[in-house]
Amino acid sequence: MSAGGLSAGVEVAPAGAKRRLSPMIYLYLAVAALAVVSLVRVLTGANDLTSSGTVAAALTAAVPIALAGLGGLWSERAGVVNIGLEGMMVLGTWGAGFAGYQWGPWVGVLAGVALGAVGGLIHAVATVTFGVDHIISGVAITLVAPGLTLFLAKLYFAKAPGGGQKQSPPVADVQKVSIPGLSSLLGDLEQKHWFLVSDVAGLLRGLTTGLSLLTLLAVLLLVGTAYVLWKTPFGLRLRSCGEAPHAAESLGVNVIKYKYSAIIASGAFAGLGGAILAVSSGQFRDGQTGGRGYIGLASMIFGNWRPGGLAAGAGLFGYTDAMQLRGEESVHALLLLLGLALLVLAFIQLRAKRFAVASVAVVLGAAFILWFATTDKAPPELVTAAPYVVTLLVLSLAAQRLRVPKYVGQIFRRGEG
Amino acid sequence: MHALVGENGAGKSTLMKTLYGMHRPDEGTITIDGAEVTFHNPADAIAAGIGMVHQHFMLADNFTVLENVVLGTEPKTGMSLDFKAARAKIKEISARYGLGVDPDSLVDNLGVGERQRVEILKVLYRGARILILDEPTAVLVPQEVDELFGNLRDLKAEGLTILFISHKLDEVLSVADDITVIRRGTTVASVEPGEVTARQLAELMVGSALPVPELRESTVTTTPVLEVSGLSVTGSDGRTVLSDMSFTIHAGEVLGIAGVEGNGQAELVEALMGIRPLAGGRVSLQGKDLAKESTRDRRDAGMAYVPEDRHRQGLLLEGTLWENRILGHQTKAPSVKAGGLLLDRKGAREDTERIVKDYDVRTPGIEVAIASLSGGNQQKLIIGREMSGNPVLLLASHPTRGVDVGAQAAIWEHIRRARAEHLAVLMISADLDELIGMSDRLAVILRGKLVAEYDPKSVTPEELGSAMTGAGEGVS
Amino acid sequence: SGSDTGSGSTPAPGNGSGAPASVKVGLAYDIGGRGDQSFNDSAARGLDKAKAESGIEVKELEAAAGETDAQKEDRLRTLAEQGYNPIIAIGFAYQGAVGKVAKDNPNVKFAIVDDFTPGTDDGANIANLTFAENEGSFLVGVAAALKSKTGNVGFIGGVNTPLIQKFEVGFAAGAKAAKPGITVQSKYLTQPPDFTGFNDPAKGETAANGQFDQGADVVYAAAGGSGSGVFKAAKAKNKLGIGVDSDQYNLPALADVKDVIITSMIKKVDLAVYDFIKSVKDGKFQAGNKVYDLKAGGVEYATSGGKIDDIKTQLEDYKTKITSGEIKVPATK
Amino acid sequence: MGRFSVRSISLGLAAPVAALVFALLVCSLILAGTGHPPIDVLDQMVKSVQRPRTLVNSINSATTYYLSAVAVAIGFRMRLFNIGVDGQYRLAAMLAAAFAGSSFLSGMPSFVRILLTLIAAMAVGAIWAGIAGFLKVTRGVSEVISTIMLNAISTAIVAYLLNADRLAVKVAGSNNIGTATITEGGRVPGFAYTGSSSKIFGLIILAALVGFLYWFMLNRTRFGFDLKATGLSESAAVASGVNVKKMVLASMLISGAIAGLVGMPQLLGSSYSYALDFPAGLGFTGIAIALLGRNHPVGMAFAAFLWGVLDQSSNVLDISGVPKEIVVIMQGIIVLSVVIAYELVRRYRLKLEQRDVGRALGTTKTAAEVSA
Ligand SMILES: Nc1ncnc2c1ncn2[C@@H]1O[C@H](COP(=O)(O)OP(=O)(O)OP(=O)(O)O)[C@@H](O)[C@H]1O
Ligand SMILES: Nc1ncnc2c1ncn2[C@@H]1O[C@H](COP(=O)(O)OP(=O)(O)OP(=O)(O)O)[C@@H](O)[C@H]1O
Ligand SMILES: [Mg+2]
Ligand SMILES: [Mg+2]
Repeated sequence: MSAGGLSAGVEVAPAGAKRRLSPMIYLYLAVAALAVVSLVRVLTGANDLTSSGTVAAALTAAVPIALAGLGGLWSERAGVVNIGLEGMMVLGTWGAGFAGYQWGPWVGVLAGVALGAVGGLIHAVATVTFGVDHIISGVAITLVAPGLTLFLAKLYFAKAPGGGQKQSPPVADVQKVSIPGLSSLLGDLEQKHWFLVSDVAGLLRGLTTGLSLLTLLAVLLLVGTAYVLWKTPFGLRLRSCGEAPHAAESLGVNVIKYKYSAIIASGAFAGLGGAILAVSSGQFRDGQTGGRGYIGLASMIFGNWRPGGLAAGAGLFGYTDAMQLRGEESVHALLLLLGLALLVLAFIQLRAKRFAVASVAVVLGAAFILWFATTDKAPPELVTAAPYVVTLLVLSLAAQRLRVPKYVGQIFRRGEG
Repeated sequence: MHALVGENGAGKSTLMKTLYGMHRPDEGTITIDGAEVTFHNPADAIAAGIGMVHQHFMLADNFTVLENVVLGTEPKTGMSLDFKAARAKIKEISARYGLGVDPDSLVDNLGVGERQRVEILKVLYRGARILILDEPTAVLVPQEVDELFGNLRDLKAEGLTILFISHKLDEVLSVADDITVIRRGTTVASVEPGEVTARQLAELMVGSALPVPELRESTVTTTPVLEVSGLSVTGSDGRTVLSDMSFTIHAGEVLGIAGVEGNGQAELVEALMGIRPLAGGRVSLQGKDLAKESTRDRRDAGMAYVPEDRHRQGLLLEGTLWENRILGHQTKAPSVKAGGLLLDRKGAREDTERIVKDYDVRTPGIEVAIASLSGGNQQKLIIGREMSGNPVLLLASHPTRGVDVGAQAAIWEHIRRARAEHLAVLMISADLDELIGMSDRLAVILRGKLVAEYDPKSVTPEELGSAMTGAGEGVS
Repeated sequence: SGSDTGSGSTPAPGNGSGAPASVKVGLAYDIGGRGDQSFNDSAARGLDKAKAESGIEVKELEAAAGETDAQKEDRLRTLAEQGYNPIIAIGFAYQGAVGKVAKDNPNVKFAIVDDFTPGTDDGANIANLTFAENEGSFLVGVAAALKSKTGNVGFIGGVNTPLIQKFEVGFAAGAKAAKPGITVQSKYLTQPPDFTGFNDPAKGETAANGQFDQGADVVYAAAGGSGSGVFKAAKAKNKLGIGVDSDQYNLPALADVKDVIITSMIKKVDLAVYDFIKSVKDGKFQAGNKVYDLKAGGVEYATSGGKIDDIKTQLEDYKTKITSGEIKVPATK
Repeated sequence: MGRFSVRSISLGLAAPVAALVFALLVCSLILAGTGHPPIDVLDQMVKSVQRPRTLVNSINSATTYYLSAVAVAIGFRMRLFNIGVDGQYRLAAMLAAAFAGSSFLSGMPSFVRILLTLIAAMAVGAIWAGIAGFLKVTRGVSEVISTIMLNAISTAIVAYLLNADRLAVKVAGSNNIGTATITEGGRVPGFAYTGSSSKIFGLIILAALVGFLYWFMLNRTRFGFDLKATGLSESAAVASGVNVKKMVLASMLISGAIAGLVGMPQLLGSSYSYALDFPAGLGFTGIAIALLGRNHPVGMAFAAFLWGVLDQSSNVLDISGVPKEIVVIMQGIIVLSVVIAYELVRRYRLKLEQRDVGRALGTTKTAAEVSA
C-alpha cells in the first residue's frame, strides 16, 4: 500500500488543460466572498466573523498547520509521503522548549528546526535507503516522537525551574510588530460595522497588528518554497524525483541526494511548525501539537500539492478554528454563511448541469439555513467540529482535480529504470 | 553509426546502460578517444560526452519539454533557473536539426514521435559526442523513421558517433556502418551491412530462420461477431478522441488497425472493453448490445484483451503466475467455483501449468512472482490466459511488442489457430509487417477516425505509412 | 526506590492489623502524572508532605493515555500485591478499578479522589475524597464579577467533562450572585476523549482573546496547562485572569504572567491525600465519601499578590454564607 | 521453487527473527544509556507476562487491537488509507452502548441482544466509514483527509450525545458520565483463567472469527481477489473487469463495519457502558499493528499480542523505576526494524528468484521443470 492511493476512477486534472485564472479573477472572487461574509455579518450581527481579532487568531492558528503542510509538500514533491509530520512537529516543540528556555526563543526555534530535521533524516534513511513503505516509517516516527520527548522531558525539564515532567520552563515569545498608526485607524473603521468597509478594515488590521516575527517568517518560507521549487534548478531536480526519478537519474541527477534533502527539509519545516507553536505558547507541553501535523497534511492535499493552495487550506482551517474558539455566536452565523455558500454553489453546479451535486448542495444549504433560523446558538459540543465540517464540505463540493506527484509513495531503487 | 542487434534479453540494453554509467561492469574497460574511462553514474558519462535515449521514454509527463530537457544541466541566472536562456537554446537546437519541438508544451500532451524527438533533444542539449539510441524506432511509423535517420545522418556528418539498437533488421542494414551481433551477453559476430542479408543477420542472432507473419488460407466467415457503429469517445478534458467509428469483424477474421500511436487506437480498445465510457454509438457482440455493459460483463460475453502496456494493464507484477492467470477470468472456471464466488486455486494452478506448457513460458514454476519473468515470457502468459475460456473476440494491442523472434512466431501461431476456430480478432500493432502479414483486412486510424481500408495482400508498408500520417488521405 | 520489585512478594492477606507498622503508600496518578503542574501535582504535594513528615515508603505509578479499565485495575492490584497499603487512586477514571480491587483486598485501605459512585467505588475499605469545586469556583466568580469593569466575565474549560462543568456552574453562580446583570461567557477548548484541551496554551490564548474581544475583562481558566495561554492573552490585552487547582500566582512556570492572576480557585487534593495517609497511619481510617468543601477547607481562593485584598471582606462574606448553608451553590447545569 | 521449500520457510522466518534481535539491541542500548540494566528490564517484562493477570490483560488488549488492525488492513490491501477507524469505533461503541443499555431490550434472549448490539455497532461503523468511501468515489475527496476530518467530527457528535439530556445517564456523585449500564443479559461472559482476577473477553471468539473471515475473503473469494488486485495495480484490475468505485465503497463499508466491532469486546466484556474513560485511540494502534503484521491475518495476531504485552508491561516497568515511555519507543523501533528486515529479506528473495528465472531462461525447458 502506498499513500499515493487509489484514484478510484475519479477524474484527475487533464494534463495541459490548464485554465489558469488571472490574478484579477482571484481578486474579484475574494471580494465577492468577502461581500457574502459581510452580508451575513450584517444580517446576524456576528461582528466577530471578520473582526481583526478573528483574523489575527486565524493567522496564528494557521501558521503551524501551514508549516506542517509545507513539510508535507517538500517531501511529497520529492516522491515521499510523510505521515510522520505530527511526530516531527512534536520533536520541534520539544527542541524549542529545551533550547528556548535556556538561550532564548530564536535559538529555541533553531533547535526545533534541527530536531525536526533529525526526524526527517530518520524518515529518509528508512524510506530512501532501506526502501521501507513510507506510511510505515511515518507511523513509526509519529509513534516514537511523543514517547521520546516525554522521556527526554522527564530527564531534562523535571528539575528545571518552572519546568515539569511534561513541560519545559517558560520560553519567552519573539517580538511582534505593528504598522504604527494604521492599527488605530483601521480599528476605528472596523468599529463602525459598515458593510464591506469594516470587514476589509478588520481583515487588514488583523494582518498588520501585533504580527509575530515568526508569522512573517512562515509567510516568507511559503513564498520561498514556491520560488525554490518552481524557479530554481534545485527545485526542478527535487520535483523530478517525485515525478520521474528514473528519468532524473538517467540525466545524472543524484536522486537519493535530492530525496534526502527534501525529506530533511520536510522534517525541518514540521519542526519549525512545532517550534513556533511552543514558542508562541510560551513553553513545550506534552501533547501540545494536538494533531496539527495531520491537519497540515490534509491542508497540503486540500491545496493540491501547491504552496498557495496549502496556505488557503491552512487558512480556512485556522479561520474556522479561531472562530469556534473565540465564541459560539459567530459559529451560529457560520451556519447561515454555509447555507448561503451552498446555495451559491448549487446555482453554479446547476449551470454546469451537474444536477446531483446541485441538489445535494441545495438540500444541505437549506438544512443549514433552517438550522440557523430555528436556533439561537449552535450546541457547544458540535461547535468544536466546525473547522472539520467546513473543510470536508468545501472539499466535497468544490471540484476536486487532484494532481498528485506521479511517483509519490513509490519506492525508488537505483538503476531500476 | 554502429548498430547492435540481438534477440530479446541478449543483453543489449544492459550493455548500453553500462556504457552510460548506470551499471558498473564486473570486468573489462571502456575507452573513449583512446583514453580509458570509469563511470560511476550517468553524470560521469554525460560529462564524458555520452548521451543516451532509452528503450522506454525517460520523461516526466507533468513537466514541460523545457523542464525535461534542462533537468540536470540547468542554465542559471543567480540562483534562479534561466528559463529564457534555456528556451532560446532549445529553440535553436530544435530549428537546427528540424526537430520541431515547442519548449513550453507539456510532455503529457505529446505523441510518441514528438517524445522521441524530445529525448534526442535532451541528448543534443548536453552537447553529447556519442549518442546511444536503444530501439528508437520501435514506436515510429516508416516516415518518422526516415525522418529520424535523416537527423542522425546530419549528426554523423557533424562528427558525432552514434550507437543504436534495433530489432528491424532492414533498417539496420540500410543505415549502419558497422553491426555487432550479441547473444546471451557476448559478441557473436561483427559484420558490415554490405556483407550480410537480413536473413543471415537473423540467423546470427538466434541461430534459426526468421519467422514470417502470415495467415495462410482465409478462414473468414459471414457471421458478424463485433459490430460497431457510430462509436465516439470523449477524453477527460472534453476533447473528442474517437468520432463516428463503424466497422464489423466476422468470426474467423482478423481486422488490423494501423495508425501512428496516439491517434485513438488505445482509446478504441479501451472503449470496446468498457474501460472508457462511450460518448455515443453502438457496440454489439454476437448481436448483443454492449454499450451499457461493464468490463466484466463484456469479458463474460466472450471478449478477451491483450493490453498494449502489459505492466500497467495486463499483470499484477507482485502476484504469482497462477494469480495472474485468474486476472480477467475472475468469473469463469477454472479460476472460480461455487457460482463464481469462491476462487478455485487448484483449478487455476492446474490451468496455469497448462499455459506454461502450451505457450512455452520459461519459468522455474508457477509460484514465482511474474515480475521476475522477462517481458517476453510475461507476454506469453498473457496470450495464453486470454486465449483460454474460448473467447469469441480478441482485442490484441501490440501482441508481440518487445517479444523475441521465437516467441513472436509462437504467438502468431496461436492467433492463427484460434482464428481457424472462428475467433474474431481486432489487432493493433506498430509493426506494419506484422499487421500486413496477420490481418484479413486492414483499416487505418487517423485522428480518431477510420480513414482508409486496405487489402493486406496488396498493400505495402510505405503506402500504409503515408495513409497513417495523413499523406495518403482519400485513398480507399 | 522499590527494593522488592520482584513478583510473588504478595503478603498473605489478613496478616496485618488495622494500622500497619511501617506504612507503604501506593499512589496511582491519572493521565498526566506527577509534574502536570495541576491536579496530579497537587496530589504529589500531599504525598511528599506525608513522606517528609514521617518517612513513609511510597510508590507512584501513572496512567497512560487511552488505557483500559483493566490496566488501571492491574496497576492497583500490582500495588496491593507488593504490599502497598494504603493505596490512593487519583481521578474519577479509577472508579471501576478501585471498586473491584478493594473488594478483593479487604485488608488494604483505598482512597479515590474525585469520585463517589454508590455501587461502584464504595466499600468498607474505600475512602472517597471529593471536592466542592463549585463552591470554590463560586467565590472566584464573585471576585471576577467585583473586579470586572465591563460587567462581562469569561470561563474557559479545558475539556468538556462533568467535572469541569462543576467549575463553570459554580463560577457563573458566583458572578451572578455578585452582579445580577453580568454576562458570563463560557468556552471549552476540546471535547472528550480529546484531552488535548488541557495541554494546548495556543487554544487557550485564542479562546481568551475571543472573550476579551467580546467585552470580558476577567477570565477564569479551568483548563490545566492551557491556562498559561489564557494569562498570556490577558497580559497582552491588559485584562485579568483567575487560576485553578493550585495557587497559580506562585507557580514558577507562570512567573511572567503572574501579575494578571488576581486569584486562583485552589482545590486541595494535597490536603485530602495528606489527611488520608495520616488517618491510615493513625489507625483512624474512615470509609465513605469525604467531601472537601469550603467548610472543610478543601477548596479555597488564593490571595497571593494582593490583587483582591480590596474585596476580601465581600468574599469572606459569601464564604460564610456558603459554609453556613445560606447559599446553596449549584453543581450541575 | 515450491511453495513450502526449506528456502522459502527459512527466508520467511529470517525477517521477524532479525527484526526482533535488532529491536532488542537498540532498546538495550537506550536502556543501558539511561542507566537501566537491559537484562533486568527484559527479565521484568518476561516475568510480567508469565503472571496470569497480565497475560489475560494482554490477550484482551490484543483482541481489540486485532479487530482494529483488521479494519485498517482491509483498506491497506487496496491502497485505501482508513485513518478513520478511530472515529468509527468510538461513534459505533457509543451508539451501540446506548442501544444495548436501553430498557426495551431487556425482555429478549441474551444472544439476540448481543447480536443486535454487534449489528448496530457494525452498521454505525460502516455508515461512518461509508461517508469517506462515498466522497471518494463521487467527489474524489482523498480518504486521508476525509477520515481525519470525520474522526474529529465523531468526537464532537459523541460529546454532544454523551449528555444527560440525550443518550447518557448521570450518576450522582460520579464525575464520569456514560450511557446506561448494560444489564446482565446484554453482556458477553468471559473465560476465566486460573490465577487471574480478570477474564478473557468472550468476544475473543469474534476477533478470531473476523480474522478467519478476513483471511478467507482475501484468499478464497473472488471479492478478495478483486480487492487485492486493485491494491496491486488499479489499472490492471480495471482492465480485468473490476469496478474500482464499487470496490472502494465496499471495502470502506467492510472496514468500517469491522471498525465498529473494535469497542465491543471492551464494552460487552468489561465496561458495560460507554463513558468518558472508554479507551480512545485504538484506531491508531490498529494502523501500527496492521503494518507490523504486514496485513496478514496471523501476522497481525502476533503483532497485536506483542503490542498488548508491551502495553501491559508498562505498569511493571513503572513500578521498577524504568520510565514507561520506553515501551512506546520500543514499539516504534520494533515496527521500523521489522519492516526494514522484511525489505532486506524481500530484496534477497527477489535476487534468488531472478537467478532461478535466469537459469530457466538459459536452458531449454525440461518436463521436470515444467511441473516444478
Ligand atoms: N541481477 C540479475 N541477475 C540475473 N538475472 C537477472 C538479474 N536482473 C534481472 N535478471 C533477469 O532478467 C530478466 C528480466 O529482465 P528484462 O525484463 O529486462 O528482460 P528482457 O531482456 O527485456 O526480456 P524481454 O525481451 O522478454 O522483454 C529475468 O529473467 C530476470 O531473472
Ligand atoms: N546484472 C546482471 N547480471 C546478470 N544478468 C543480467 C543482469 N542484468 C540483466 N541481466 C540479464 O541480461 C539480460 C539482458 O537484458 P537487456 O535488457 O539488456 O536485453 P536486450 O538485449 O536489451 O533485450 P530487448 O531486445 O528486449 O531490449 C536480461 O534478460 C537479464 O537476464
Ligand atoms: Mg533492450
Ligand atoms: Mg526488454
